[in-house]
Amino acid sequence: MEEHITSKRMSFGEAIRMAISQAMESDERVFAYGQGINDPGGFFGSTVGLSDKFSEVRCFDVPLSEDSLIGMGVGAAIQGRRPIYVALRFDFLLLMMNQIVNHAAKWPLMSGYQSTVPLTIRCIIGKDWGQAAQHSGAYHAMFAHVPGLEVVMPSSVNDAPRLLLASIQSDLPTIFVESKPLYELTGEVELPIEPSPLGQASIVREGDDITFVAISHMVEFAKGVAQDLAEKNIQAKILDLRTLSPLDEKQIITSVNRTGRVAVFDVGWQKFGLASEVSRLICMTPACRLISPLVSVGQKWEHSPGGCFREHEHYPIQQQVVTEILRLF
Amino acid sequence: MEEHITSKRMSFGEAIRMAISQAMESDERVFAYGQGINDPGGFFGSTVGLSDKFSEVRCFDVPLSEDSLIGMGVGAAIQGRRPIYVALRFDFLLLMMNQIVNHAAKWPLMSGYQSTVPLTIRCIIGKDWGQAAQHSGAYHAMFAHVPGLEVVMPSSVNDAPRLLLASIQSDLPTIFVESKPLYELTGEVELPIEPSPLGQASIVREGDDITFVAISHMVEFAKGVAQDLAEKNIQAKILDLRTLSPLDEKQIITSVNRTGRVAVFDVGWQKFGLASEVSRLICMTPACRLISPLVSVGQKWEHSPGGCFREHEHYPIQQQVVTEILRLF
Amino acid sequence: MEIDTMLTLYRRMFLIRSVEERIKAEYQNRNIRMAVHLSIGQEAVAAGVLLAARPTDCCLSTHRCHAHYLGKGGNLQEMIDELYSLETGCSRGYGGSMHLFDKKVNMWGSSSIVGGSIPIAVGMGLALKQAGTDSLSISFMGDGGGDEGAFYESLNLAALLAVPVMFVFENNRYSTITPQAKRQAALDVILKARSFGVEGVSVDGNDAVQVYETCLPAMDNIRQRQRPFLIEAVTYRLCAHVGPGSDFGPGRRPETELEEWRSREPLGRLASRIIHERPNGAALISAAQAHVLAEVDTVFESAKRRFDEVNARVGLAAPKPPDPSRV
Amino acid sequence: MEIDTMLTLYRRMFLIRSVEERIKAEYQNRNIRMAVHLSIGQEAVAAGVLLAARPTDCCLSTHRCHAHYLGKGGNLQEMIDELYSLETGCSRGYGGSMHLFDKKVNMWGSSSIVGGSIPIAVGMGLALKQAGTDSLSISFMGDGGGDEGAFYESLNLAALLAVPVMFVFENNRYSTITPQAKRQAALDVILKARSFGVEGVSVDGNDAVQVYETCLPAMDNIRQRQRPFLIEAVTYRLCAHVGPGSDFGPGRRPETELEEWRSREPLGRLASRIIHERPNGAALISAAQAHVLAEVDTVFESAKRRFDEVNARVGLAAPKPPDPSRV
Ligand SMILES: Cc1ncc(C[n+]2csc(CCOP(=O)(O)OP(=O)(O)O)c2C)c(N)n1
Ligand SMILES: Cc1ncc(C[n+]2csc(CCOP(=O)(O)OP(=O)(O)O)c2C)c(N)n1
Ligand SMILES: [Mg+2]
Ligand SMILES: [Mg+2]
Repeated sequence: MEEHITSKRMSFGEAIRMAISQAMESDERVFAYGQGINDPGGFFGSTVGLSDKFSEVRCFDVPLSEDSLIGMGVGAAIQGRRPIYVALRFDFLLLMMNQIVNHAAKWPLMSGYQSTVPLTIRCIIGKDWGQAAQHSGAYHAMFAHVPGLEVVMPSSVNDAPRLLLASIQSDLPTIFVESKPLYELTGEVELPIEPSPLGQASIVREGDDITFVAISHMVEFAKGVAQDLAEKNIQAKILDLRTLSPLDEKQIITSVNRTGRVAVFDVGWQKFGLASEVSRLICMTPACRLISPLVSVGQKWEHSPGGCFREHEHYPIQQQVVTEILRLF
Repeated sequence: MEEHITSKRMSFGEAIRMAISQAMESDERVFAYGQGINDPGGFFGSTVGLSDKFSEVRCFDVPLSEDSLIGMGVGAAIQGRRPIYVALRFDFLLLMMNQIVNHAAKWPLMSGYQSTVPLTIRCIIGKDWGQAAQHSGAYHAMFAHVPGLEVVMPSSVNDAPRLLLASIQSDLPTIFVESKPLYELTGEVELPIEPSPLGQASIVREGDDITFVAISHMVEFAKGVAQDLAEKNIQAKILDLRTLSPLDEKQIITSVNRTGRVAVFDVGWQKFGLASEVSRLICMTPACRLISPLVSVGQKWEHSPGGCFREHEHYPIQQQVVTEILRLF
Repeated sequence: MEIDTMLTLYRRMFLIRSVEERIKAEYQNRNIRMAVHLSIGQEAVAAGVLLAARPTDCCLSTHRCHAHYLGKGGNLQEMIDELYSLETGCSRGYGGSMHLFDKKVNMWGSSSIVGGSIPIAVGMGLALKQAGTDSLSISFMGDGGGDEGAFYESLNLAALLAVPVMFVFENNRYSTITPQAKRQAALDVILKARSFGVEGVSVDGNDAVQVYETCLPAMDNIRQRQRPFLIEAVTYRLCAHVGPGSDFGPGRRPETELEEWRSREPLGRLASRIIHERPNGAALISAAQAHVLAEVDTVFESAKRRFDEVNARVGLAAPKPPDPSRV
Repeated sequence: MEIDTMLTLYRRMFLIRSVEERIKAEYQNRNIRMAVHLSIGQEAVAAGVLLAARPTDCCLSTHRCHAHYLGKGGNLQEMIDELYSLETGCSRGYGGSMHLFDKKVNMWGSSSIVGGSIPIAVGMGLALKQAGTDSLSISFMGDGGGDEGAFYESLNLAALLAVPVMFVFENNRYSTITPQAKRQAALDVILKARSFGVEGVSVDGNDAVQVYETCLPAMDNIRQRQRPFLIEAVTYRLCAHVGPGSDFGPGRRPETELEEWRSREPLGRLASRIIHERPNGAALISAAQAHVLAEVDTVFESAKRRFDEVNARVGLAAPKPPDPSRV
């Protein structure tokens, strides 16, 4: 069959579904499972129709047994299947930590690297209609701290399916972190979807005055800040990291070296987080000096509150960030 | 009854036991539980005799149900008890993440700060007779990333009981991380044990040329390195952080500001870890500049192997660290 | 059963129902800015269990906690304030609909992680026992909780450590739109509990009287013997899993179930019984209803007014409500 | 039972026993630098279950995995090399005693996290089924695994998804020094499994023939019906939980148990039976023993020599062995 590249406008959810569908078509070892995965709403559209197309053997609903569901995925992956678990909230991954960290991440090493664990876990973060402390957490930094895992955090409709395909094809267990606000977006997606290599940041905006290191939906936020700064003649370069582990250390350092200033736009907490890791790269690179202190944008040092007024104070506000950055100049 | 201060030489295990015993004596709400806690060996001596002294109601053996055992601790703590769970390996805390992070850490906020969770979880890390990847992990950075938790990591026989007492008395859930190598030590402990405030680093060695930021048994390692450097006329100041969360940011910054050079001695992995967090403090502090790149000492970016030859290559080696630091000068 | 008890049960159920119907009605104004999980159809469980409990007994719940909060006697104004994100809310505006907390009546909160509050309830019971009280701990869970290993660990812990805890397995037969039989290979939770050393009994969860009359001696027993017990209350959710809508239709719950369960809905059943057994039953019910409705009205109007006041200062735009089909 | 089958069972058990006795003997030289969990006394479980299995069936184990590795036919030299930390070890020197791996014989490793490998085994079974094979997955666990919620989640998943997995509940009645009854309020694991929809049977785990004869039809059944099954094998550990020592005495396991179980130890029992049933039984056994002992000797001498060679280069000091009383 002849394939020619076309492109199609679609929503974030459709793009994700397209990637899964393509992966399942081209590799019979791929299967997807998750609680309520075959709901007509289908995880914000991202799993709609998969069981009709590929049967309920390859896309099936499961009980609320998170720990064992991931263990099951590990076992299937060790035996050569390529499972995709759809977890909805990132907070639910805390129930799976034993299987993700003690097993999925360690099994290859424990077997003397004779075994692989091609398991992908999809989850969703982000402020979303008062979901409160247990349904809106962002724990990517905890997973990026662990060797043997990959952490992928797309920021756009075009990147997401490409990165998801790479995650599914990877022989390592991968945490694929989606974001609720991204599900509001639509974009042009090239078809068929080609996997995008993990560990490569992309330049979203060019600029010489300050480097913005951003992930997930904070890339959009960073764009807003950059636009405001441009009005004051400050040009920000925006790096969309796309993956946290592996991390594109080289692009970060190259850019910071050039701009001498840096702001980190994270979706999580700053302590022991992305701002810290970017700082380590800076501090460990000979002759990489900052002209002004690093700016760290993220969640307040607290769990996210349920009420909208408290929640409003919890997340960063564009105008405040702009003001803070302007002070550096 | 009149109390007068005396001091006594004891092992690390005895010091821990002494702190628990004193806490149980002075507060009937304190209880301890853990798998095999009443074994005559008593967790390297740290729980020996407690059930005899306080009855099996206050020091009891439990099933291998880690997740629920911590949930049980949370519930008892919410109701005003002060449970101490003894977990042995740090890796086992990965089974408890849902209760530690989603519940213990969040319950105070979710209740509008009307509820406290005075729960202490003791665990042990460290290279120890080929325990391999699932029994020697160090995950303190993952917990230090989470608001609402305290992470305490003593480095000495004298500090450990003091910090443990403070952890038990604290109204927040606390991860108290002991270390296997520390159990080889003995030291003088002042009695009765007074709680040592959390969040205060201690200066273990004075020096003007470089700041060593160290935790847990890496404080001993740092001392060895400092001694070697002293022979080359380089004087290292050693900060023993003692607690990772809260972190004594002020002392770190003050010292780095003065020495202009810094090495971090961690028991874990560097990415998104302590070296990263120390770097963030440096990068975010106006006019805090490093003369030479930060040195990061810790585990290789891999899980710890079971065989002794692989294990040997996994952990830092004093002479190599000395050489690396000498290159800065 | 005494008429007073029946009326109390009715009043509590009617309060729960009215509050939730009002939440449904107000939800479209987008000032209750959070996910709400309604218990409409399931009121008899909360009312029956908690009327049998003492005020000193301590309660924990799940994401679907409105009914339990109200059944336990939680402050209504503070609950509605919490739903309106106000600082005067029962969780000071930090918790929201899924984390209702009222220490004064020993409502100790809830977890929106399925199964999460079950072991915590065991710990509460342990604390009550250690403190020498004869209070018990009440753990509400859904049938989804029965999918989680933590539930079985908790049954074992409670039996092993002889903890006074009442497990309330509120079986509405679904986790979101997935029926119990698609998640559990074996459905008999009483058998499961027994195999872990916990006795239990299954009741019609839409019959408040039966729930109450089963709980009363069971709770006495827990207190006296310091042993856990499980009650399965079979019931049905008439609203959507989350939000004010409905989740019947192709690929979701079958419409036929709705019809069947609507006819067995608990308020109507108790009302019929009261009217049937008492000549002045209808009047008593009307009076109870009027009283409750007036209170609900006052409470909502107050919360809404204060929400507007606060938001006049803060100026948050009304966001789009979420996709009603998912949590 | 055929004499050949009995002899094969005996040979496998004797191999396991001899290897572990040799580990005990060599341990004091401190060149096996890792925690070892010996199965002395429990050999009949590994031998019986795995002789009934096919080479294509896939196996997972726990911290106590030597017997399962050998029972599955894992390479002996590579196992001992692994214990001596050599790169030629079955896990290339990364795994150690608790993580023995031999893909060639479908020994897929083990987890030293109690309960950790159970759901993984369900996943293996699912993969075998998805791939259209009629192989099954074999999950070894201790009675400690029965404390963990993950076990019950796994039972449910296996039953619900109709996964061909054989759960082997190797009940030596202790987790370290804590007896099962101090950890589990109810002890009947067959009842528990059944309440989750998994059939099972309990056997004398010190009788290799019984284990084998129970497994053979059970495994056929799993293959044909694509349904999980559980076998509880009641047995007893004669050595310490960890290391070469012993853990009997005050506060630990009672000495009387040791006496009782020593008399029921599986090798002697099978040997008596062979001798009793066959005139040349004694000679057959002697020959089998001699053969195994020679192999074990060769393998250890080779590993020890190569350990010394490597360490002559690396120069690691022999460390203090760990406190024998704890994991
Ligand atoms: C551990 C976990 N997994 C999944 C979810 C998502 N979720 C929220 S409520 C719910 C349904 C739970 O069903 P049940 O326990 O029966 O309670 P019900 O909604 O029927 O009252 C699910 C799956 C969750 N909150 N926590
Ligand atoms: C989750 C977990 N909790 C605790 C431990 C510590 N530990 C190691 S082996 C063991 C005993 C397990 O008993 P069992 O499962 O019956 O196996 P056995 O040792 O009897 O073969 C314990 C408690 C562990 N490894 N993992
Ligand atoms: Mg339900
Ligand atoms: Mg055992």
